[in-house]
Amino acid sequence: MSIISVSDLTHQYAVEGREKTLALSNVNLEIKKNEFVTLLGPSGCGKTTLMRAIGGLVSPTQGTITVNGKKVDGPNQDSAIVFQSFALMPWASVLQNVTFGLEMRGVGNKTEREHKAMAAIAQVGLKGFENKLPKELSGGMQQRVGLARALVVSTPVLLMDEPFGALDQQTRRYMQEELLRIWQEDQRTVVFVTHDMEEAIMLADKVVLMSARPGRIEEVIDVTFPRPRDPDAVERLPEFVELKEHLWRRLRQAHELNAA
Amino acid sequence: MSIISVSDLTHQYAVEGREKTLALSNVNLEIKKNEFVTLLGPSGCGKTTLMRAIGGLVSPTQGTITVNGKKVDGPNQDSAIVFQSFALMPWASVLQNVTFGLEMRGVGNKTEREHKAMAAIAQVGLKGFENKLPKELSGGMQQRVGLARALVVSTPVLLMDEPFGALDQQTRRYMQEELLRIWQEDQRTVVFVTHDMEEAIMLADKVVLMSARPGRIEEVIDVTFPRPRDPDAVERLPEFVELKEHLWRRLRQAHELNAA
Amino acid sequence: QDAGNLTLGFPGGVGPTDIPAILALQELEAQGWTTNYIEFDSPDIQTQALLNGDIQVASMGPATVFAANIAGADLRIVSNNNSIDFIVLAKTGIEECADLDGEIVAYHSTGSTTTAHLYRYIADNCPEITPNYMVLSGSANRAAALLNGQIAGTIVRMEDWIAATGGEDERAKILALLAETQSTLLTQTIVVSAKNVEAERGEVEAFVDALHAQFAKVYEDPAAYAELAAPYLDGASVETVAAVYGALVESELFPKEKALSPDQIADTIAFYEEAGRAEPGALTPENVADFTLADR
Amino acid sequence: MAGSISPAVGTGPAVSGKPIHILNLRKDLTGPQALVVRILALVVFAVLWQFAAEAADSILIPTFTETMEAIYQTAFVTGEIWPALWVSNLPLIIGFAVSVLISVPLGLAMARWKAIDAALSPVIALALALPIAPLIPVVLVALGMGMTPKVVIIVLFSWVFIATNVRAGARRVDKSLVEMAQSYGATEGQVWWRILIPGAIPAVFAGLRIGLGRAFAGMVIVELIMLPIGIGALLLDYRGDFKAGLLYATTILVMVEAVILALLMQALERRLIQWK
Amino acid sequence: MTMSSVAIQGDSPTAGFVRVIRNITANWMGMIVIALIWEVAGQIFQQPWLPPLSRVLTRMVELFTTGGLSQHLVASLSSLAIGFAIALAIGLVVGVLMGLFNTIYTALDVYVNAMLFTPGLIFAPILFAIFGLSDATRISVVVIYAVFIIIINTAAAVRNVDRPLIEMAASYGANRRTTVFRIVLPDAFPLIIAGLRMGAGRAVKGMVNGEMFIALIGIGGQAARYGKQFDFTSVWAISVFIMILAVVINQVVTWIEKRLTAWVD
Ligand SMILES: Nc1ncnc2c1ncn2[C@@H]1O[C@H](COP(=O)(O)OP(=O)(O)OP(=O)(O)O)[C@@H](O)[C@H]1O
Ligand SMILES: Nc1ncnc2c1ncn2[C@@H]1O[C@H](COP(=O)(O)OP(=O)(O)OP(=O)(O)O)[C@@H](O)[C@H]1O
Ligand SMILES: [Mg+2]
Ligand SMILES: [Mg+2]
Repeated sequence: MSIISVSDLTHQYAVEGREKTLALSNVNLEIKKNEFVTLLGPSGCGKTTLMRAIGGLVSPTQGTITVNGKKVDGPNQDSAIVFQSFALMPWASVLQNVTFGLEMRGVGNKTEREHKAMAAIAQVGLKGFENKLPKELSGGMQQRVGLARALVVSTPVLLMDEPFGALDQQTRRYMQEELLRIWQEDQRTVVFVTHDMEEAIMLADKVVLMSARPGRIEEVIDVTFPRPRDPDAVERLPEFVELKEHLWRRLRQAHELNAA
Repeated sequence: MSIISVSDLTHQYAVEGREKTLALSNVNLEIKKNEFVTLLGPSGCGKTTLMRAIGGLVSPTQGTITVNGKKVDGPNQDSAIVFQSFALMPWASVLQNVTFGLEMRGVGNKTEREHKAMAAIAQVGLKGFENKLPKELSGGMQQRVGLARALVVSTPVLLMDEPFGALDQQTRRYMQEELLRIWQEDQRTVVFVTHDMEEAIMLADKVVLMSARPGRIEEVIDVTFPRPRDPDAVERLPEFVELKEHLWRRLRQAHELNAA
Repeated sequence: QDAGNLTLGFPGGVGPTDIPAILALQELEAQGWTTNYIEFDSPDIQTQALLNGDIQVASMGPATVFAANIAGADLRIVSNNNSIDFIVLAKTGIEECADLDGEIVAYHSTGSTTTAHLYRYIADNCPEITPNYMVLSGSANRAAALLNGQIAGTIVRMEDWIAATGGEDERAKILALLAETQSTLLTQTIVVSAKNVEAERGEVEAFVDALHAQFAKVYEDPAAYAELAAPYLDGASVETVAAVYGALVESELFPKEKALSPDQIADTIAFYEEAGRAEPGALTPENVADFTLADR
Repeated sequence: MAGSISPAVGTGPAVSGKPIHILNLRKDLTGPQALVVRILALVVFAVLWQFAAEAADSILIPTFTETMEAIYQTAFVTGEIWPALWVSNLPLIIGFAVSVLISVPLGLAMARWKAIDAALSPVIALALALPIAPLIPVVLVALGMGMTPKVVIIVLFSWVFIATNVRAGARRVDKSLVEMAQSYGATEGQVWWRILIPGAIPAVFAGLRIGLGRAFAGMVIVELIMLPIGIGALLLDYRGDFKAGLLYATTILVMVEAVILALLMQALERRLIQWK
Repeated sequence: MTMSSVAIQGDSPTAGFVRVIRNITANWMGMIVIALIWEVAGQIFQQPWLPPLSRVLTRMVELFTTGGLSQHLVASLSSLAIGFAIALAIGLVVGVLMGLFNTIYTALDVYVNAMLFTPGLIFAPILFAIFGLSDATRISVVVIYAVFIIIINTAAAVRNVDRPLIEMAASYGANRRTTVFRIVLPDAFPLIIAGLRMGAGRAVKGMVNGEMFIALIGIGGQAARYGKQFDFTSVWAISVFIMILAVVINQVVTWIEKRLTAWVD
């Protein structure tokens, strides 16, 4: 009953005339419908690559990926991606950037789309910035525009690459709560890359731990705290602290820097 | 005896034909020589703007800034900046990007510079990636290249805009330790923007808390834990936990989302 | 008389020698014709316009007619427009042909008509010299270059020389009037396309008649004619134009006979054969000229 | 609190229709494949030319086969083309070099400083439209007959295209890179050498290619209008003698030379912008 | 209320006027300087080929009022407008196709460049053979002059579009067409405009040259005649007029560009 199934995935970047880089090696991963999975791993271990492969933006050197029962061989309408580099259209206002996804999927008419988009913009705390251009926003604000764009289209799968990386903790906490709420209401499957172990545990049904380059899956940890979760409460649970310590130890082992 | 002195700083972004944005309003700040100051505040509150003003990249609408006794009226040799958006030259290899700063300051000859740069690259954990191009690196790796470039030039002032934002916690912790070591050895003044409260406390002599737009300085908190600090130990101090709680509360008050 | 319809083509830049043709058109217009004239920048495009029937008659040099016919076109000279009006100019200090030895002498381009005439002049008068030839297109340009001291000698059309100097200038002088020595050669003729000539015979005949009526008027009173002509020559004063017509009439450069002389055509062909611009025997007076139109 | 996002209606499973292909820009065909495509294009062009010319049946328009034969003649039998090419190329090279030396810095300066851009942009517009051809007599009278007027006209023909493209390219260079360099104490010269020029390289090359094209056109036009030596003289003669085959053969050989130069430039460009 | 506070408020007509003047001096400084140098040099050197600007301008007015230049103007400008419109349509379509499809690019690249390198005049006989003595010939010369540079710049602009944005659009299910209209064209817009700018300049030249080198007609034909008569003042007068025309076109393009590209830093 997996909605995403990655089997035997290997990816090597081969830029013509340059040295090759093996980014992923033999990755196997099964993600069930409506599961919330977080990806954790050292910098440069291939998280973005794995994400992009699931989204169909990278055609892997080896192995297959199926999403929603279909083999992935290009970008598809089953997943929406929040990009690590934001990928905002510099010529379009915040509102236009957010409606873009809806438009591409042919959702409703213009007014409906704008209505939805306005709600999403407010949700990410950017009310009043609808008509600004990306260059007029701070880093964190840009990131939230990209977030709103992905949230507003209702794809079964949501792929998020460090979506809260540029946010302050307060905004981040608020966004986490929103995300969980949306996820629970709409029943979506979320793959979420993060560097923050607490975040990874707090949000996840499953934490996937990756090792340093070439990226492999080290361990998959089930997180069974009851839902809905209250972040402040969860943080104080002894199991939470224990899990965090465990991850910390594992990451330290997996870490390329310590290997060097 | 301040090395950086910001007085009465107000900045308004005025893009022709567009609405104006008041980013900073009446900011006053004194930073002493060799101090480690962290800037904390909600997304979009003007941290980057303040940083860029100190670095001379933004000429503020009002108020004056002096660095090292000289009035800032343009980019200057007293400060090195780590950019939130990395600002790597896409056509240059990692090594070339890192030597760039040294070259601009006319440090040593080519071999010396490369030698220094290689050391810095190793320091940020990118040994073996010297000849890669930025597009061949992951987000976190790119960020570390920008970091190495700033670390390797020995300016009295180091301005760092979320330098560890894209790093996993393990790498981040390692980089924090490195940064503290370098700072202590070389005696530099560091202004460090972060979203991570723990990081802000751990590193700082002084945490500067900013309020939401238009950015003002809410509170300046002295952090007096003895140095050298062992992050793992500091984290367990009751004063640390207390300080964190305090910041958390203040931030929540200052937060634009709650205001909305 | 039935009102006809006629378009005439010129090489670009109307000069005094072209005016009779324009005034002939005016004359026809006054009789109720619809007429028009177009200036072409290059002879090859003009030829094409003639072949396409965009224009019915054209004023062009025999060199173009010969070259086009050798290339397979079917053009016919039907009337003379003016005989050779070229002059050889030299800067002051050069007294005769032989003095040009080693000096800079400019001509249009290796294959052009004027160049052939210049070679002929030198071959006739001082075959032993080797001038330092350079290329400079445009008769008026060469006149200006000579006056500016950039070249020592050149060949130009008389009308350009007179337009530039009014006939005299202390910086240069006329070395030879080719009209005197090479007067049997044609330089500007009225041409039609053989393919279209039958359909337009009436128009062409009427035009040739009107043109020769204009020539007669020039000979009658060059000064009076200059006043008619001046408005068509942008910026030229009546005196200058009168001087040009005076010189042209004096040298009898406009044809006095309507009939086209087969000898003149034959001489002109021979001249180009000699100059290496046409295979001997490739051209005959009959396949470059139509005597039936003018010899009525 | 902000309103919630309700799921889109009617975008259920139906949305996952046909696969989407990512646009793959700049993935050039290479090797034999490219050759086949190019030759195919040439064949289509040649056939069209042949039929069109036969249909037009004009003494000024040669057929494709006539032209090819003429190329063979002028290049290998009479060899007429070579000395002419040589004579014409000297001013071309000098003129183009002068253009580059003027325009690349100018374009960069315009991209760098708003004031210069504002001051020069009308001048650029003027120069883009300045009709050079009618002014050739003016240039000749002013500068005489030697090499200078040719070089000047070639410069006049080409500089503005290089400047325009360099400006457009340098404006696309990430502003934060300039700031970065300045923050490291880069001098103005270093900002240019290390940031603006490398960043603008793709556009600079596009500009150089266009500029080279214009320089070629300038070379031919001066020769056609006023100083027919070299290629221009050949073209005038062939035109005057209605040797259409040779006329277009010469034209094509000039184009071939230009294309070869452009391809060499492209190869250099490829080496320089691997990072794209 | 003092003058300075009025200026800061920026609403009063005086302040608006001051701003306009300042804009004009800033934007036209280069031109004003050139004009002054020209005038002074013309007065000092008194060369026939460099008449002072004032004389040229006077002559220009003369040509239009008494010289009958205005009668040529309508015909010249309409062939320019039609020709440029056609060049624009062909140039953008072919350029975008070349930018998008690598096969088309490979097939046409060399030839389009070759055409750009060829002096437009060479095509005069061919165009004349096809269109004869009609306006179509002049229009086609304008097209030939302008179209290739537009094609080349458009193709280059499209090929350099930011890759992450294309991926983003694809991930939202944008099909090829939508991606082209919503991502590729906006991103390529600044460079395409640069091409149009150059194309417009070339079109004006095409108009002049077409009128000079086929049959002498329109304002180009007039310029050629004056050139042959060594009437440099008139040659300059017409050239200056054509340049003014081009600057006006350029200002229009700039105005459109500014409207549409506020997002460029
Ligand atoms: N376009 C590319 N070309 C060549 N190599 C690449 C490319 N993109 C990534 N790589 C390499 O692949 C490896 C994995 O990169 P990836 O971006 O997937 O890492 P990541 O886990 O997302 O890291 P981070 O947490 O820093 O974002 C890295 O070593 C990087 O150098
Ligand atoms: N170039 C610009 N033009 C107009 N407005 C701008 C510009 N840059 C920033 N702003 C505005 O100024 C305010 C402060 O921006 P700044 O980048 O300094 O915030 P920040 O504190 O660094 O935020 P973050 O933590 O998200 O990076 C924001 O509201 C933003 O919209
Ligand atoms: Mg990543
Ligand atoms: Mg910031």
